[in-house]
Amino acid sequence: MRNTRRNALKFIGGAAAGALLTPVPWRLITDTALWSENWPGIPRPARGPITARFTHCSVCPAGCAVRARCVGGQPVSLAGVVGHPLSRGGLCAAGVAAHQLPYHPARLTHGPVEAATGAIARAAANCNPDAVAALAACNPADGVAVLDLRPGRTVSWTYRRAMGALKNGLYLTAGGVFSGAAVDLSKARTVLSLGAPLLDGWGTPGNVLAARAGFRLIQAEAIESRTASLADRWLRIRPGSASALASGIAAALKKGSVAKAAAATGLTQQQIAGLADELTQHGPALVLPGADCPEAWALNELAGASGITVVARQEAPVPEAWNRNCAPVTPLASVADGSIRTLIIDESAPADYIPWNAIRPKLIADNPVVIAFTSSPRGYARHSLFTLPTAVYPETLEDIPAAIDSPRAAFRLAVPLVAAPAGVVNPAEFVARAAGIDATSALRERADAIRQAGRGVLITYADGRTRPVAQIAPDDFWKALNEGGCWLDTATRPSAPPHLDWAGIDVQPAESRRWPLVAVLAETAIAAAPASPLMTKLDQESNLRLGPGTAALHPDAARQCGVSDGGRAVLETALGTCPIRVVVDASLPPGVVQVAAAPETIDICGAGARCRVLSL
Amino acid sequence: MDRRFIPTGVARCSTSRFLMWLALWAALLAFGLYSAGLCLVEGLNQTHMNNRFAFGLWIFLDLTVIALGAGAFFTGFLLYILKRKELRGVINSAVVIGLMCYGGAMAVLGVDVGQPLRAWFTFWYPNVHSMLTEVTFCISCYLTVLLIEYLPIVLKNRKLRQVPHFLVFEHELHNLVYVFAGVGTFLSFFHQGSLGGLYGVLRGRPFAFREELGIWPTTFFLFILSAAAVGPSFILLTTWLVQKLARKPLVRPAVFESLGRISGLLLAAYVLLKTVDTIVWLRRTTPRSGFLPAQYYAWKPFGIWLLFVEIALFLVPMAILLIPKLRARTAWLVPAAAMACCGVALNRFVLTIQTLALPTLSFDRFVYYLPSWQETGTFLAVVAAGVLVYSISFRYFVLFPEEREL
Amino acid sequence: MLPWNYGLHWTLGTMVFLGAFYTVLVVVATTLVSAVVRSRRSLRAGGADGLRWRSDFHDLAARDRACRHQLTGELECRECPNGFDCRQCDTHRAILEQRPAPEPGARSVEDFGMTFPLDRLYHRGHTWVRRERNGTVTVGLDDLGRVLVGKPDSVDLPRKGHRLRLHATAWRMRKGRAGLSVVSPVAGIVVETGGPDQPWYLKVRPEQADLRHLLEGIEVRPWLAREMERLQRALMAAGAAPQPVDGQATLASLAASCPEECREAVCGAMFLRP
Amino acid sequence: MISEKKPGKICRYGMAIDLDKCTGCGACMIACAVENNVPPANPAATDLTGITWLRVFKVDNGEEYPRKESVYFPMMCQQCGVETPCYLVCPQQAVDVDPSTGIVFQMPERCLGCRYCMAACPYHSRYFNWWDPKWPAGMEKTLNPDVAPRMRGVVEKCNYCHGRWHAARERAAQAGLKDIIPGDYVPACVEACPAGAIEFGDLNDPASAPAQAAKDPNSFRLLATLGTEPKVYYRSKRPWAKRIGDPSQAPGSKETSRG
Repeated sequence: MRNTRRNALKFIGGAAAGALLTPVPWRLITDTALWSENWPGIPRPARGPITARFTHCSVCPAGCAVRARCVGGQPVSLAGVVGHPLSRGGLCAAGVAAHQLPYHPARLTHGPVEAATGAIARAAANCNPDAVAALAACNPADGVAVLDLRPGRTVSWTYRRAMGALKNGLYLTAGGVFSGAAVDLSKARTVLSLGAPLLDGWGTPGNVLAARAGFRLIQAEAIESRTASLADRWLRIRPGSASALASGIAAALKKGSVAKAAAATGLTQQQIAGLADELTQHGPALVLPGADCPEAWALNELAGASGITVVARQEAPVPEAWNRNCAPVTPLASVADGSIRTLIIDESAPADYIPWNAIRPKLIADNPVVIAFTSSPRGYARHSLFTLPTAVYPETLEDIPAAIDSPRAAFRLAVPLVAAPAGVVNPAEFVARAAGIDATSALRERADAIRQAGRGVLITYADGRTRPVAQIAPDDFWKALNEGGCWLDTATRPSAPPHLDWAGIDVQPAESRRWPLVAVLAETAIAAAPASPLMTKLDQESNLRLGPGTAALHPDAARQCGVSDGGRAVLETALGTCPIRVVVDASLPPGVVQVAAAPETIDICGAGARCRVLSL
Repeated sequence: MDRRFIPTGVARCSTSRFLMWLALWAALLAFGLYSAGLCLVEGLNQTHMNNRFAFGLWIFLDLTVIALGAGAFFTGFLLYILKRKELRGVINSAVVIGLMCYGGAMAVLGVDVGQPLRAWFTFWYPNVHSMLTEVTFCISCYLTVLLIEYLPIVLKNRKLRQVPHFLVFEHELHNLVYVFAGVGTFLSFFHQGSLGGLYGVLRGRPFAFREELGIWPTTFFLFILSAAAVGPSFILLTTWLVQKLARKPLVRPAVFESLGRISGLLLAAYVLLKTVDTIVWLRRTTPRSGFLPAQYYAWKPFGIWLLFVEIALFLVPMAILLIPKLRARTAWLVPAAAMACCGVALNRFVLTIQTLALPTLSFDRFVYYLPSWQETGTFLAVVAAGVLVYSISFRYFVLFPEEREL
Repeated sequence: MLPWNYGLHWTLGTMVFLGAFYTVLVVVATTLVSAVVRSRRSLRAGGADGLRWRSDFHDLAARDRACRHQLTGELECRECPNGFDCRQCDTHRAILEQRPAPEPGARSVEDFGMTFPLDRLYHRGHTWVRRERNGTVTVGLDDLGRVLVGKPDSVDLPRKGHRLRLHATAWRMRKGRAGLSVVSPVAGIVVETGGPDQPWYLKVRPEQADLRHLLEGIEVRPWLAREMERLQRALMAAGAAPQPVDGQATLASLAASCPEECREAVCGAMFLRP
Repeated sequence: MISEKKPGKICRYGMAIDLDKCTGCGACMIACAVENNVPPANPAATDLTGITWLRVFKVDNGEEYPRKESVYFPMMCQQCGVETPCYLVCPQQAVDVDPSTGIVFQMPERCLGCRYCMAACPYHSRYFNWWDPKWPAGMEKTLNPDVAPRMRGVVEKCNYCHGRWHAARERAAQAGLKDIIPGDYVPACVEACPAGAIEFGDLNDPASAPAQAAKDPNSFRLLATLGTEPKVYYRSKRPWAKRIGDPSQAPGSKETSRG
């Protein structure tokens, strides 16, 4: 057969037709599906041996026990440790996704950063702590201070020792009127919360929920917060009138007049008197003040809760040596204004954010040196001269003291599950070296001290056993703590906390034409902690929470301010302004703007601050 | 200069005017293609659709143009199967319109799906329970048939037919057009029906859910009927429009007359059945699913008025088209046809958009939806493409065989 | 729907559905294929010419399709239903029987400056046919055609022995940019070819002696008158200067007024070959 | 894809959710996203274009203070057992119901993205990938290897953590068992809920929490009147909350607040 073009075409045609009768083309077609499955840019999850590791969540002071599911050593999901005596297997939303914190796009990772210029600081170039130490120790005439946001840690002791070693070094804490004490929810029958987010991240969430069935919850709050909506009774008071209510109740307990409080809170005198009666009659009672009325802790004493639901708690044992020559714990408030030249703020372990306007006056007026240890640019990094990036959970190795709702002292470690990136600074080491003391093995020393004291029990998570510490060898104790264990102090007979004398001052929310609205902070529980990017599920992709930088308004208020749902606006208070995105929420009272708590917002609106919303 | 391509014995506007007209629509088409391209490259985030409004302007467009395009299959059915010879005057035009509508719908569907490259999966893993499978199969087949039916019209062009192969092929194809008309009717019937079924089967959306007759919900049959009723009206409307634009008669008045009458009769049948269906739906189907009819119209702007407007948009044209005196007068006939078309459009709108807007859960909220400019652009692209195809066909092919005699 | 794809549930529904779908596909495909096959066959059988003539004839304006007997006034008004092929036309036969025998005398028709000898038959595509003794026929271009075209630049004549079909293209000519083709008035075998230099173009051995479909005798003059009108319309449609239609206009003047660029259109119209 | 070899027992997995326990903390939503490799929201995403297989709503009784009451309402795919709407409408069998577990699940790699299933779902519990999935640099290291991330333009939804089901089956197989070890298979949300408000189990097992809930007069199902037999039971002692599942409430004369 001659090979003409015609024949060639015939052959090709025949071949094509024949091929259709074989599986080949059909198989190929289905396989193109496989290609479209692996769309470009879609990451392939890494595989590897699956292991379970234990640690403690250090995203907030609760320090819940965590079981991490690791693939090839990399944690891919976190869960609570079932049956844990403190956290009861609970883990909050922020904690569940905390293993993603190291990859937060906003995280600070490299080099000490000079906020002023954004350039690498001359003095602190390539993380040389000695250099910054020299800077910190300069001119001993002026004060050097460490502000510790989460006191009671071993790191805190290092700071105290360092400040003790330094000439007029100060160890500062947020302090507040109520420290060195704990709350025993399990004993409470009636809980009066003055705006405290009791069911929204207060204390140890798992523990609170476990005790929830045992007490009647009365929530006195201006807005229907998550806690208010879940409380047995919600008292809607005027925004910012919590402390007025507190003093009203105090007056009622002392059989005084509650007229002023009634006027301030918008409740009837009977209601306030009724509250006082409930506290005394359906005891044991517990009064939980919100952020805006700390002095109300004193009500517990008046209500006879002291020593029952509010008890003194001694700290976990520390090495004898540490107590010698260590700086005393000084509440920030009690420091003289303009007395600190160099302030070191340890923000590496997130805790309640202290508004900058409470700190700034304590510093000397002209160019103070503020060094912030943090992983987030949102917090004090905005105010500091030097910002030193720190490791974040779960990269850090540190201990977490017992939370406020644990009457027993505890010692547990947040162990590193992943390696910290190069260039991060360990605050304790930094300060220690600055002060010329050695604190490299402080945690181990403390563990040994606890072991020597011989009190309490050790709970190991892998096998769920509980053993008296006395029976455990120091090395095993340390090992157990690192592999997922928790030391719990023995339950001592509850003793009364230090006496607080009642200094209830009625903060009358002054009506003002300039500031028509009252700012109420929301989502305070996870305010300071830089949350995982996945938290968008809660605030952006659903309306469960107020997202960062958002503020909710009643439709009428929004109309008056000339802003609309989803619109951009500016929140202005006497202290300053910050940009917000408006959410219109019919369930809010008209006079209130509910602001998502974040360093930026906390800085400008404190407790019940008057404010206004300006549309852009 | 393009005179030698224009059919003999008919006058067309000057080439320059024609090009200006084309340029106008080509510009619109270009814009539309850009929007569509954005949606394909960037993804459907370019639209204002969302998880609640999973379907939007595009699906509404599809259902509407396909209902209007039904004129193609139904005229073919009347002419070739039922031998209504007077319709020979519009059949070519009807085929082109059908082609435009179905082609446009197909193209928009291609943009509307999230993974167009997997469109063929439907042929590969067909789920015969799904109305959408039926839709996909029918629309793809019928589009092929329409292309085949369009072929003779093209080949009959004065220049093309000088190629003997074209000439002969056209002739042979035209001899077999009955087969295609038959197949097309079959396919299109099912396609219209399955489009109706598309929403009628949504048990989870009681506003759209309808009782089943056999294996199909009633909307299946109502859609066929309404499409068949409105198709002729749309042909009538377009023919009238083209006459106005061309400033000369293209078909004998008898054609209008006959199209109008057919439309009127079918509308009457449709109104009757639709009424029955609506009553059954409100009194039986809805209560069974635990909903209250009142809920459907509790949401502004979709008040009960929408229902009445829909009814009116079918009743009034029906009346006009059934009264010979009125039907005979263009001033009545054309508006009636237009109303019928609006009626079917509104009917499709209600079934697509209102269904999705209505909440089903007690804590749902009513969701608003306005198409983005990309969506609108894609929509306009279909319109522009349609006008272009039709204009070119009208200029160079014989869409109205009777034109020369008039 | 075929094997080799995983996860497909085969149900009765699937079979029925796909069955229907594939039946449709098969029907469509077979119809298409048969159309192709049939058109190839009819191409081979030269059906193209017939179709071409039919569509061209169909494209003629109604008045141009007028029956020859309408031209002579023997009929009130009649459109030719047979594409100018009167051989099967009963009306034609009937009228011819009544028609009086042509009185001798007039040898030719002279009008508009053209001469149409009556010893031959005329086709409406402006060719003439003359019966020869030897049974062949001679085919040529009539005066109107000649004047319109003038002297063609080139002529493409069929080969000797080529089989001409009635109403197919007999030969092609080029004049300037205009390509013209002439409709064959008869069917038969080409035995000899002439050209523009001779008075005739082709000698053909006709397939059948019956040439009744060609115009003759008394029909020529009225037809010619009609053709002049047609020519004027064609010229006007082609955008030539309008001519005074007072019968005084000579063909020459008309032809001269035909712009070069529209010669093809005009000649095409007159030769019934657009 | 349906698993090749079936376990012996035929299960009907379901959930029992106690609305009185739920505090709306959102841990379940986060755990769900972590478990199933759902990416963080695109900056332009809203609550209508986001992907939350499990979403907690805040529902109130429409009253004013002081009579106002609210509950938090976790919503996931209700796993319809009969006439499963999404399964019936999918044109290319990208939705499937596993007969051995009763779980309705999506095959994203086969999904065309026509969103017909979303129109069909009365619970709006199906989510479309409007954007390409994007994780911040490095975060892809935290992806769960048991679940394949989805691509843009496909629909996805809760499948009771099917990856965990597979893993549990593997473990059972390794232990030489035919059926999953009881309690070994629990969806992420159930595991994460600090209040223990969500319980999971096999409806065919009368002892399981959902089976109990099915008998509880205080429990209800969403839109049960549609006759699609959803397998998620909600429970509340509040009379008004029990009516949440009743569609005749749907006109929502009470406009719900955020959530």
